[in-house]
Amino acid sequence: MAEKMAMAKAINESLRRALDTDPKVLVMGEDVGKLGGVFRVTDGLQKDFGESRVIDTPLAESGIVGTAIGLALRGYRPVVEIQFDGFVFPAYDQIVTQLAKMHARSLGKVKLPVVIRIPYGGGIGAVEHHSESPEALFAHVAGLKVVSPSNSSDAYWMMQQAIQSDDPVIYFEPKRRYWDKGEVDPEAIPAPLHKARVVREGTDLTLAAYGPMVKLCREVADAAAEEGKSLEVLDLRSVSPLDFDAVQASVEKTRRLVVVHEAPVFFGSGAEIAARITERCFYHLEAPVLRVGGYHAPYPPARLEEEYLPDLDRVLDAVDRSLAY
Amino acid sequence: MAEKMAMAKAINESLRRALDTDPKVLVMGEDVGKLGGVFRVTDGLQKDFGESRVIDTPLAESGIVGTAIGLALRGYRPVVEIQFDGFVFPAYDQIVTQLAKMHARSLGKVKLPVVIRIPYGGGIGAVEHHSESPEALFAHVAGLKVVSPSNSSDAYWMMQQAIQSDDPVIYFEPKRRYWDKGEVDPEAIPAPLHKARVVREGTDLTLAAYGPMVKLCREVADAAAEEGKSLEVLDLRSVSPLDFDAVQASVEKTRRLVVVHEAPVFFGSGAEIAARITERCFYHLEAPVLRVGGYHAPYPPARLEEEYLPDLDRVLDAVDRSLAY
Amino acid sequence: MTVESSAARKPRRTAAGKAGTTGSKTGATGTKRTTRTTRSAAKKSAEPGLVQLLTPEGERVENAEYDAYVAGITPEELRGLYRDMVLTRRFDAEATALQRQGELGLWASLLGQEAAQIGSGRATREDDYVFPTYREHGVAWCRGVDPTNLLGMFRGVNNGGWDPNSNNFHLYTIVIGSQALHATGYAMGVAKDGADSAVIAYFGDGASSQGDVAESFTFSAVYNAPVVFFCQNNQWAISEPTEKQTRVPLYQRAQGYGFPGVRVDGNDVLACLAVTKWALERARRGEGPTLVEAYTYRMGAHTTSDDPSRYRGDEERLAWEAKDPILRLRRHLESSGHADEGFFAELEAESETLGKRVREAVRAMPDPDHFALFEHAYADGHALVDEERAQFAAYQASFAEEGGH
Amino acid sequence: MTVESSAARKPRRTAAGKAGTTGSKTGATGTKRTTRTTRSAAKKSAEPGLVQLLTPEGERVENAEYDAYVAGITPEELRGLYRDMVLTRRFDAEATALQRQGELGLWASLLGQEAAQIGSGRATREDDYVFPTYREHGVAWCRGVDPTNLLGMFRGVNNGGWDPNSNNFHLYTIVIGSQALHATGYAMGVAKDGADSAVIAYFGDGASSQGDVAESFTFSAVYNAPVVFFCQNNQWAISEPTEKQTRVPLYQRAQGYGFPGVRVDGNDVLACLAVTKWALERARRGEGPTLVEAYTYRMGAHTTSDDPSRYRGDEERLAWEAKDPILRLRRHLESSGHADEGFFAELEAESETLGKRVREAVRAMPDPDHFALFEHAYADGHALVDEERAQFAAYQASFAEEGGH
Ligand SMILES: Cc1ncc(C[n+]2csc(CCOP(=O)(O)OP(=O)(O)O)c2C)c(N)n1
Ligand SMILES: Cc1ncc(C[n+]2csc(CCOP(=O)(O)OP(=O)(O)O)c2C)c(N)n1
Ligand SMILES: [Mg+2]
Ligand SMILES: [Mg+2]
Repeated sequence: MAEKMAMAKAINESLRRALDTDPKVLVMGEDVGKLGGVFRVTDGLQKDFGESRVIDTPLAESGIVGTAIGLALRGYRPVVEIQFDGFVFPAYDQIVTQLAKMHARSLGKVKLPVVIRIPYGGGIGAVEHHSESPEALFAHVAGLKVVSPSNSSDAYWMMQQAIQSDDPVIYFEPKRRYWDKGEVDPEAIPAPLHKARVVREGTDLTLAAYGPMVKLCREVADAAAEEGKSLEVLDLRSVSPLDFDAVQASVEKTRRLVVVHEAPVFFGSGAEIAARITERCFYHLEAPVLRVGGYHAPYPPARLEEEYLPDLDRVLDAVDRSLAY
Repeated sequence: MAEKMAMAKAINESLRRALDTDPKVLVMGEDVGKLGGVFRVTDGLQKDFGESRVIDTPLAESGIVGTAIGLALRGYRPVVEIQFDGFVFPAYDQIVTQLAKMHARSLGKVKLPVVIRIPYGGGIGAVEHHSESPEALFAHVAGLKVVSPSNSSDAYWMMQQAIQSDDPVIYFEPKRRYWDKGEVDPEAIPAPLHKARVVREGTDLTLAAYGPMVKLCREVADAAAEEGKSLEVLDLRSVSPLDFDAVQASVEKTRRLVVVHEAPVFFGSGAEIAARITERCFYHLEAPVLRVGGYHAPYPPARLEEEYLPDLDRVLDAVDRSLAY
Repeated sequence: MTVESSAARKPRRTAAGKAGTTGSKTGATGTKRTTRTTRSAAKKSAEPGLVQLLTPEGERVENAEYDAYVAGITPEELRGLYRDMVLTRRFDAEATALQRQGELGLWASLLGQEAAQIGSGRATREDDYVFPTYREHGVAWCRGVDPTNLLGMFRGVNNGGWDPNSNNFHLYTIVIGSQALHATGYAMGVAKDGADSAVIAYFGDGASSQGDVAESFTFSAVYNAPVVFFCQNNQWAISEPTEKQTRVPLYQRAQGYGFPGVRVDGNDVLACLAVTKWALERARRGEGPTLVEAYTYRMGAHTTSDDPSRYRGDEERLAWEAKDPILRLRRHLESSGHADEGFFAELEAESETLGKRVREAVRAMPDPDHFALFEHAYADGHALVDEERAQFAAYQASFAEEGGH
Repeated sequence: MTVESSAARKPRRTAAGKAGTTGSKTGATGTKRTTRTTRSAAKKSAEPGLVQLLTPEGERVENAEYDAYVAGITPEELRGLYRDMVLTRRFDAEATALQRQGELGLWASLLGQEAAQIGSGRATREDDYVFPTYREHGVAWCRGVDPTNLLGMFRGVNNGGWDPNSNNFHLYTIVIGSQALHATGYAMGVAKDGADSAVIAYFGDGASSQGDVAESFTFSAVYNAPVVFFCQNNQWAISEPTEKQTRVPLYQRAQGYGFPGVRVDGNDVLACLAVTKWALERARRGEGPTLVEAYTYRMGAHTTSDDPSRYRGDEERLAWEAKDPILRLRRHLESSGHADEGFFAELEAESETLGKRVREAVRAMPDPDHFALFEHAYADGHALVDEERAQFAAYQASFAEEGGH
């Protein structure tokens, strides 16, 4: 039953399945209908499920998330698309003060099963606001769950699970991996949504990443292997909650950890992972947890993004620095 | 010349001085005029400087920050008040995508000397959205500077410096300290805006804090002293940039660090400090950097905030845990 | 109920001073203008925007458009409206007193806005859904929410103490304007379901400036959502008069979005009832959103933390007291003979009972369990919350062991 | 320049099909409606909302309100407008071609919107300030911004390649609607300075839904700021027709905020010039904001990444081609004898030169220095940036040392 498909297609198929099986599922956002989204992730869905299930919205992100909340209050399960990472901020108030807090505010009486899809990250040579990685700004906010798949199969299954979740889920799609193909088996039994996965075993050092950086870390591990270094690669999959147990288990074995993400290092996921893993593994670590990520500067114009984004060399450099301790 | 005054009054005096000396300085926000702000921080300013310098705005935070940006483009230096921490989010888009990035976007041609004052933090028994500590959500964003005074003198001088800064500054006011009195000398030579200060010397462990938690940390140090423990207390003063050099210097001496803030620990300032200081002081640290802060839950109703907020016992507990390594 | 409305051209209005003006002087010159208006009150067309069915003196005036919506109202129902307003005011006063006594951390009084809230609240049907701000105690009353439940958040024991779905009355929302979008989304859902329920969103004059409210106008118009935007223009957003939010009357905002806006005398419970019914029925019929601006007055402070003497004078308040919503209906009940002394006396007693019940309920309200901190952050759980809960438990337990602190 | 406008009641309009309708069918039925309108074009009052001074056939029509604003226009100025539009279109086409050749990462074409942009842009005074979206290449041209500067961000070498204060032309803004607030704030500053400059903010039909745009209406009205909101309704926000943003014509939005809104034929450069001048002069006179809706059409794709065939048919485009802004003025210049073949030929040559210059300039545009990453994050520096810059330098240097990579 498994089929090879691009990540964008895997998400499309997952949305299709959800629309098909649960009449309460809605897809909404700018250009998600006739156009099928600027990345075609919702391609064909409006044609097949109609305008009342797959909704082209006015150009107003706060309005999109705010009305999605209202629809969820009415019993719907909206899957909202934010067109690009940099355009989520007009909706930030609704996400942080309403979506994240209504379950607690109502002492559990109200559930808001809203999924917010955000194509994120750089590497596609885009103009400003189209390449950012704002996941830390959501992970810090209690009440939200934050996930990011790294491959087609996870993209498919994590979307199923996000839609089924009774909590709001911010679903970050690594847009530069949209066209990467991978197996999707719609009859598989998926791993739990918030568990990390060891995607490559190793003994000398752990690389932890999620979303777009997992592929890079695998390449780094390959390159390092050629130099005789055995790196373990963890696909974290979920940023909130973070699967610290998995990281701890790996670090207790390898004694070294490098965290890689596209987002700026300062106050990024790597900080939280480093802080907590250092606490948990204080006597195991042979080196401080190192972080590779974006610099403390606005995401640069496309012709500079190669310098800004973690790449093979920069991660290898961090690996070397760690191993040098 | 020095005078004892409450922190709210110190900020008021600082704003007054800025309005007085620089005709380009404006004060704007909801209720800042006739009412003088809900905390009276802008008390009397409209009366003395007129409605065109001290501006009651419509009830729309994005509009307030967005027009402040426009005013700054015209050469003004607006000091914007957000009425409470929880109400900054409607302005978040303007702050993150415009205010923070315009200097870089314009390759330095455009400067936006806008100060955003945010009374923040809990401990005043308020209703929802009136007690939050969102500083991490600003520190992660390049282009912004983030500071928080802990006492009247700093409140006065850091406001002067924030207004003089050509970068946007998010100025977090620890509202529960508004009524605490301290010396303010308007003729002093202030410390640099982004430098931490050792407010109590010690040898056994460093407590690092800013804003409302500095006072608590001093009390902790007093209590610990009674038990024979010598704690150094650092007032970080600035969250972005963070004065890592100062923390490092202290930790190289004490070999132990506990970071205290009201904001949730997860993805909070403590994570960044722990990660970087562990990297810088890997061989000095006798214990992992520990963090004391809010839990990963929406800020609770007032009758629970004592459990939520770091207090003497919780910090002492962390101190003990650190010393036990 | 249209008998009283025959004397159509007598001077009878002191209430509607500001209706139809540009709003640019709202507040400051309240008294003077009221006086002027009283003198020229016979010229009904001078205030074309304001819908009024009861004068401040309690006289019923005809209104071709809206009479139908209260045509069948019985004396009993009229007394019911009166009772609602009186009990709501009593509850509100009790809450204010409880705040002074330290039992509540804060209270946001609805004093003066009883007619706007009871009129609109009673216009809703059980299956309609209401999205309030933080001041809709009267609407909550109409929806059958136990008033003591409203006090939890002001006491600081919770952030919302009722199940929104029990009475189709959403939680109080503090972030100004955000609920307008929730209401719109909910209404979109109602339409999708093919139901003929309607949704009503409350917000204030200040809130009208928020982008979220504008976006809710856009979304509701584009999707033709069955929602009524009920704006209580109580003249003030904390210390700012309405002229800081708009230079034209707020009800006019709607037409630029393609749906009707109406200004109703917010101190006239009958008019509020009629206009809201009309708007809700439009929604049910699939005619989409309506904006109702209830022109009223916040007679008290913004909240118990506020000191209005810093920004407004007593004259304004006095002028509005003459238009008191409760007094007005009382006069009407008395002059029409629809209520007797017995009714008023009984209601007085009922008020006292309510006050006592509220007082006792608040005092008996337990503090939340400490572990409530971790209870509802997530519906499906979160590993970090579990971890922190466990740490918290161990920490708490350490005191018990030590026996200290 | 009012001589042509004597034949006032001849059928002459194919352009204004949708003006004055509710906007609820915008787009889908473009051709049909145009046909219908052509037939009934003599009934001028059928499109009360649309200001037009030049018919699609290039005939000058009278307009009592706006003629005055172009009354003194000389043949030379008219040729100037034509030249502006032609060169802008040429530049735009060159940029599109450069994107196809891989020299630019993206291009947002203004094809079809030349009249809206040149008309409004030429209405501004040197001391006025302009806040564009990302598509105002024609306005940039009018402001004297070298067109090659516009290409930097689309090539990916910068995020804004000019000094906004050199030409009072702000940087392109990508986050939809946010610049409307900047313009409003800037205008508030102008008023504070007592200057008589005006400010103009550009945005699209899609942008009209953003809360920020609504808030800019509120702020500008309340402070009576000298700002003109110039909305180019080009019928589409990427794939969404205007009916997804509003159910009434957008210019009507303004009245709900208390200032005038006007719909102008956005393919008529004269009308755009006149209406914008009028609005800017209102602003200068202290009469506050105005909303101008330029009713036009995005003839190309949203950007070079877009494929409009997925969401709209060719007929619509064909219908709008008949209203082409450049063709229209050419007809007028020809029929009025204000331009001869020599002029057109010379302009053709100038176009080619411009194209060549742009091509060469882009190809020669250097990539930014790697350290530019750290250069402008802050005006006053930031310790962490310094630290990261130093680390980056060391890291870069390590390759040089190794001689590798
Ligand atoms: C987004 C946001 N900004 C600011 C506040 C602080 N605040 C609370 S009530 C209020 C005034 C509200 O005025 P209005 O909308 O007229 O409602 P009213 O209080 O008069 O009923 C303000 C500014 C808030 N709660 N939310
Ligand atoms: C806040 C935000 N949301 C979404 C986008 C993505 N986006 C870019 S252009 C566009 C459509 C804009 O339409 P309109 O305002 O009509 O301007 P036009 O492109 O037609 O000139 C969208 C949705 C954006 N740039 N900013
Ligand atoms: Mg109000
Ligand atoms: Mg458009």
